[in-house]
Amino acid sequence: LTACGGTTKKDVENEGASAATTAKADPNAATKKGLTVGFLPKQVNNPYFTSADKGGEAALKELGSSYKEVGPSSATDTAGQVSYVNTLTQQQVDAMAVSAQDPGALCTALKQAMKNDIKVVTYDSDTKPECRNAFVSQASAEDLGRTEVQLLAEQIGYKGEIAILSAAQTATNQNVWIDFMKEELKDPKYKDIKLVKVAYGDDDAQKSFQQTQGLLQEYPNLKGIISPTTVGIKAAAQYLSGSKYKGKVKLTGLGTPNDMRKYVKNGTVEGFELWDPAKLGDLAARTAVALASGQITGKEGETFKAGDTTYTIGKDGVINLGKPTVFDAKNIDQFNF
Amino acid sequence: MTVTTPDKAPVAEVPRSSGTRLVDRVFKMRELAILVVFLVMIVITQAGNSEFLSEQGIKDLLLNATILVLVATGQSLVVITRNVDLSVGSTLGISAFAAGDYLQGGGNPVVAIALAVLMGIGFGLLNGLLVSLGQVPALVVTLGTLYIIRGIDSIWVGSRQITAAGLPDGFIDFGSGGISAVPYLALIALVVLVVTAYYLKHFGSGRELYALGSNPEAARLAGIPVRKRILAAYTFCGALAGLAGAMYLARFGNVDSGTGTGYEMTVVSAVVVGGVVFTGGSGSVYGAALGAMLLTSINSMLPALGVSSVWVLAINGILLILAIAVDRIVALRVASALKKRNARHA
Amino acid sequence: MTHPSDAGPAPVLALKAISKSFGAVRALRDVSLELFPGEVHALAGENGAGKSTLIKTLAGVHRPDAGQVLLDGEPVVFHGPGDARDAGIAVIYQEPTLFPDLSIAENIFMGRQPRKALGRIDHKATHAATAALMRRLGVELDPDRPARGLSIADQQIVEIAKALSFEARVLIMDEPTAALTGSEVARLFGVVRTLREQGAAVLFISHRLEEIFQICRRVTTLRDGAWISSEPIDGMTEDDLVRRMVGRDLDELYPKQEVRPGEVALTVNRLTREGVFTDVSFQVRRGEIVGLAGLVGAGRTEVARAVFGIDRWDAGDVSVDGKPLTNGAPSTAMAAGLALVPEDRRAQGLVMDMSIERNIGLTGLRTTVKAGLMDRGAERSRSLDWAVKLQVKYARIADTVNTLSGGNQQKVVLAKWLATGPKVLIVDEPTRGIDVGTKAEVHRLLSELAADGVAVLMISSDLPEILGMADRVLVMHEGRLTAEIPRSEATEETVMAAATGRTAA
Amino acid sequence: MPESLTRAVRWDTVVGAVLIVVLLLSFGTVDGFGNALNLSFLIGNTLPIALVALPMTLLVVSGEIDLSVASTAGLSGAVMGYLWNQGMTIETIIPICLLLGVVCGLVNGLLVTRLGLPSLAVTIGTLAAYRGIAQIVLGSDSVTDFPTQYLDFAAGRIGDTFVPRAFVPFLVLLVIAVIVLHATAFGRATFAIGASEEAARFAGIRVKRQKLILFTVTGLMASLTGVFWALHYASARYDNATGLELSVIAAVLLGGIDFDGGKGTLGGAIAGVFLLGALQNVMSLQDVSAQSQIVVTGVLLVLSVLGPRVAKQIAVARARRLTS
Ligand SMILES: Nc1ncnc2c1ncn2[C@@H]1O[C@H](COP(=O)(O)OP(=O)(O)OP(=O)(O)O)[C@@H](O)[C@H]1O
Ligand SMILES: Nc1ncnc2c1ncn2[C@@H]1O[C@H](COP(=O)(O)OP(=O)(O)OP(=O)(O)O)[C@@H](O)[C@H]1O
Ligand SMILES: [Mg+2]
Ligand SMILES: [Mg+2]
Repeated sequence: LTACGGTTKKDVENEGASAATTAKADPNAATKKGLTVGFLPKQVNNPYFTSADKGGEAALKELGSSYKEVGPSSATDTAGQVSYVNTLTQQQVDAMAVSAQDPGALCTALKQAMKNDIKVVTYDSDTKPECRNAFVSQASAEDLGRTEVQLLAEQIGYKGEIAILSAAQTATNQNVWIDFMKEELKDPKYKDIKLVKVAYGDDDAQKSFQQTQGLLQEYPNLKGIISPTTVGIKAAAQYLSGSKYKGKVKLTGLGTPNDMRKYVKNGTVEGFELWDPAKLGDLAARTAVALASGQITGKEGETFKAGDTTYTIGKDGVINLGKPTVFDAKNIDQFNF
Repeated sequence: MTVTTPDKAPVAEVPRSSGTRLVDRVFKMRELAILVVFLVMIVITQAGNSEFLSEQGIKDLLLNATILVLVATGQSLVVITRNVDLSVGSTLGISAFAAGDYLQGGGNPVVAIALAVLMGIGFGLLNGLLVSLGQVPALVVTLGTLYIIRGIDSIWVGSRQITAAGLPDGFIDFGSGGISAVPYLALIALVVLVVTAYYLKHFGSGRELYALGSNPEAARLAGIPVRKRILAAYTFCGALAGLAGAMYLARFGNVDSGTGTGYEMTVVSAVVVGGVVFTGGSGSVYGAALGAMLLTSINSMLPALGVSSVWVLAINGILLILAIAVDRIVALRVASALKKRNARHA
Repeated sequence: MTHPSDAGPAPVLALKAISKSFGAVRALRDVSLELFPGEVHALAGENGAGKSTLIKTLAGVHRPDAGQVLLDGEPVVFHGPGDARDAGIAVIYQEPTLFPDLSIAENIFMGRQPRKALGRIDHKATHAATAALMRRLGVELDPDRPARGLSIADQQIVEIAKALSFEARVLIMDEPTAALTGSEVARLFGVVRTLREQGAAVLFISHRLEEIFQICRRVTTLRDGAWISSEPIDGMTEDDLVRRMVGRDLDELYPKQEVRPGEVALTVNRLTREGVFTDVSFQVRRGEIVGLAGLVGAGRTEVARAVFGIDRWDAGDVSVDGKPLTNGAPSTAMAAGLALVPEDRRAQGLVMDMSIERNIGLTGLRTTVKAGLMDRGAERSRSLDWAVKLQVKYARIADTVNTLSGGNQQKVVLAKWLATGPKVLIVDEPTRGIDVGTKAEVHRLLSELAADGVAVLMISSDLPEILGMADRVLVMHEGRLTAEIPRSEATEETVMAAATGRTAA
Repeated sequence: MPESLTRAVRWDTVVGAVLIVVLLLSFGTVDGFGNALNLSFLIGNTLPIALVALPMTLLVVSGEIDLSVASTAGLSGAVMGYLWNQGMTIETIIPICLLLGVVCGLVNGLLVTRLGLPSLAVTIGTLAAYRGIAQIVLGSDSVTDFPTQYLDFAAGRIGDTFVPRAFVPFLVLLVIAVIVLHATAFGRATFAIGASEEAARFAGIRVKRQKLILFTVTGLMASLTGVFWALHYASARYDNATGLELSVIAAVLLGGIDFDGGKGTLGGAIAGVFLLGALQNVMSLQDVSAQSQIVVTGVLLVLSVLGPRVAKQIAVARARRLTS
């Protein structure tokens, strides 16, 4: 069918992707000062990103470079995010740290930026690998997916129906995590656990709230919910704590200690996890500076020092922050973010 | 000054024609059609999932509808005057945050609610003044204030957020508690609804809202204080959006700078589905409230029936169109039947 | 200024040296007027003379640029229509001002419904009071019916009922009878006489001079916004009055030319629209003017609408020059050479926010096109031609039609349709609200058109007009054609008999 | 009031003038604004709004509105991604997507004209429905690997100039739209319908057919925008172009199009679109936060309706002084 002269997916695949890493890394190069690094989160005013970017700001200050933050006010305004990439390009920043709303949509603009000699680091949410120099991952997707299942399984005694409450259906990181959760569930020790449904609350408090209600009505025997999104887990917790299911249906996932403190204390939630977003921002900033200073180029195997830790760049330019922290009634009061 | 009716019954010699009764019925039917759709959907859902109408289920249904019912009630008043207030979502968001901020600082819940309502009144007044004094299209002005209020909200709130942890327990419990299956919030909404409906039907100024929506020029000639009434409608709408903000806070315990974004579409849908006509002059707040119930309930019914959330949006939209279309077809049928029976009033 | 000589009671309401301009248009120049209790005072003048403007000034709708309004001899300033109403002035405006979504009862009592305890509306009493008003006017309109869909005539009746319900000291009526037929007018006059006897002052506007002579005691004439005279009507003739209004002698009012009818142009065969009209058949020949008479609500307008394709018919057929028309398609009717000057000029005849030029141009969208684009030059000259031919009074052809006086608006509607060069012209109440001078003009025009071979179907509630102009009179009663009367036999009696269903025609 | 004065205070002229002033000022004073790359960004990112604004202006002039445009765009992008994944040729896919847009528009139009439903209500419904169908079609997929020559066309510019390649076809569409609205019988009839539907019908204008055409064309243009969007951002997702309708409406309103119908010019609408686009670009370059930009948009909208009123009042007052 492709013979009639049109272009199909196959033809494109045959073109082959060309990774462009031209320069060579010089691990001993001096850390440049006076650089400008622009942070472009998925959404400004989002508490999670604000903490992350604050971490980046502190790191840059320490390194003697300057920080700026721009970004759209809606987490689904991809076109807005693209135009902010353009803006940063126009402003000739030295590097930018981007949390991509969409793995593909930013590509043209980001490549344009890299062509203009701007280093691009993605953090929290990645783009396609060829559209950035490096990705700072909050924790390996595998770790996150698997540990959340482990957490919940323990809470429900390795038995019963569970569901997942995700954000938007298109959220890349969510989908990767969910895939790993399903992988983990294949382990025979979870044979009595059944994943009955993945629901989507679109990171909207009210929608997540109603999705939780729906889950509980549809599956009266539901024993636990995993919500790998800070908005979702909060809404689910608020619903559970005001309903008869409080304490009976377990809830875990990704949440911030400040959001969840109340629900941990009132017994709605036993434990949940998260990385420290400030550390994520910190590492993103340091990676950006290292790139701009020429210490790394983003190739697999390169190493660089950020603070006291030495990080090694993994496959496809991915840098892992480390394992997430699990919060529960015992330790939650030690955290404030 | 009260004009009393003479005691003798002077109406007697004008028998109400069958046509009139039919007209009456059509008007009642407008809401009836939605009510029937609503009940049918409830029954289907209950048949598919017996948990749906459990005590918790009913409570959830009512709670979900409460906030939308309040805002839709206010909105219908504005729509009846042939205007619209698109800024309700922004107003809801900012007043919810104001109330939350005050409560987090250790404030009194009653004062917090009052604060939210006052805030709503303020923005309602702003809209009302711009629309009525400037005599400019409400759609544009309130789209403008939608952005302005949202912007102010974002600048003021920044990345701060109110979480349940910072709020008094009593306030949060009030948000989810109730008398058996009937939540307190739903009771408040019900009272507001009934009082508003009674006012619209039985008070001169309420009827004048319909009059000026039906024909603004004629209203001016009839000596109706048009600007004052429009201002009042907007203020009331703002006040209810503010109240809804306080309730949102109590219900969800969670407010940030994005709260209420895009809410205007939901509210407008509810009002339209409820049969309040956008060109003003007709419709009732009960209809709008039913529309609100229908819309929020769909969002609970589909998950309860186990419909994948991938399908929810599409089904939602199609149901919305069906609801309006059925309403319209019924109205058309009856009108043509009426025309044939009632060729002329002779 | 001449003051009325009879030293009766003091005037309840007076205007002193009032001026009012709209932009460059000076609608009123130094006009004075006195209204005495117990008199019916006529206000006469051509279209655009400033009558409605004067009334709106009295009613507080417009603020005069100069001059004073005196109430019981005291100068007052009305800040809005509400103020005037509170002062006991009730007004029927030229164009009905109803709330379509509200019931007739609410329309009448809006803002002053009978109240119960706590200021609640007494719906029952409102209903009863409305029913009583309807009885007084002798019409059977259901008080609970919404005003939407009322015919113009019924709307006018509701307006009259509203004005009466005020029990006002001053009643101002701007062409209240324009849409009414004889019996309703008679009814209205009966009521007005009662009011007059009760001491109310009535200001009455009509372009039907016989009505002025029937009910008024004094008449004030305006011309081009200026006051011409105020004088008792006794001893005046219609010609005197016309001369004051127009400033010259009038052409013959019904300049009917004798024509030999030609081929059949319009054939309407057993046309039925369920519940509206039944089994209507007639023909109109080239060169013929056929009058369609009947009481208000007989269904004449509905027949015209169906023939032109605005409404669909349920049975029967219509053909022009032997070619059948498509059901419910005005565009094909137009293409076949049909034109309809509709009854309601504001809603149906004109796009009020568009210019005169564009309004007239609207019927020529198919013809004033060059290479797919609008030929603006052709459009303008076509519009100008007809505006001038019909003597529309306007400042610039690019002005929107809502700045025109009612009569001039009507002329624009006529112009718009005559510009299509129709074979069959249906005119529905063509001279409603048009002054005598123009009326004669319109009649002459219709006559000439007929002479040129146009088939004219004229619907009118003005019986003298029908009798004066028609070659043949068709009469409708309750949705059926009840009589066809040749010119020679058509008299008020024969037509009215058929119209009220008392006939065996 | 002299004619020149009336014309001068017409709002669309004012918006056009403001746009020119903003552009000139920005060239002089804003770093990074004037270079070709930035201008191409500006135009490229504004194009989707401008594309939809063309038919939307006509539709609004006729007294109707279509809120489902963004969803139609999203749907056609989603279908494009889906079919592409199925291995169809892009040359077949694009016409299919456009046809889909025609169907979407037709559905809106039929619901409005045949059933006599208010377009606001109908298109709020189809806004959800079309987006929902897009979600069913593409789910969580995100398709990015469209052929380079198409991506380049949608995102690239002509040589080193500031003109995006896709701008030229847009200009052609703009010219066509201007001619249709302002110089043809169809456009004249559109204004008449918007100002008074009944009077238009009595003048023999085929109101329903014309509205149906307008809705259909709007659907077509929306799907074209959806295809453009997916190629421009090299990403087909079901939630592409979410919220675009509000941007379009804000811009069109700013350009002086009256939502009661019957008034407005395409020039004004397009000036409104690019004024908002340019302001956003400039404000971003000047580090004005997204939040403050929202406020500016809001204030502009309010001014856009208050402005003409004030101007008119001044004109009337002046005329009064002249006559007296
Ligand atoms: N709102 C307005 N704006 C501009 N011009 C107006 C306005 N109202 C009336 N005019 C002009 O004022 C003049 C007087 O109009 P008016 O309506 O008072 O005439 P009229 O005597 O009532 O005529 P008719 O018998 O046709 O009703 C006309 O030239 C008219 O065009
Ligand atoms: N625009 C309209 N929309 C709906 N119903 C209408 C409309 N115009 C008239 N009617 C209804 O149609 C019926 C007859 O119409 P109408 O009174 O116009 O008849 P007519 O014989 O033409 O009277 P007229 O003497 O006023 O021309 C009435 O019941 C009226 O309410
Ligand atoms: Mg007049
Ligand atoms: Mg009639």
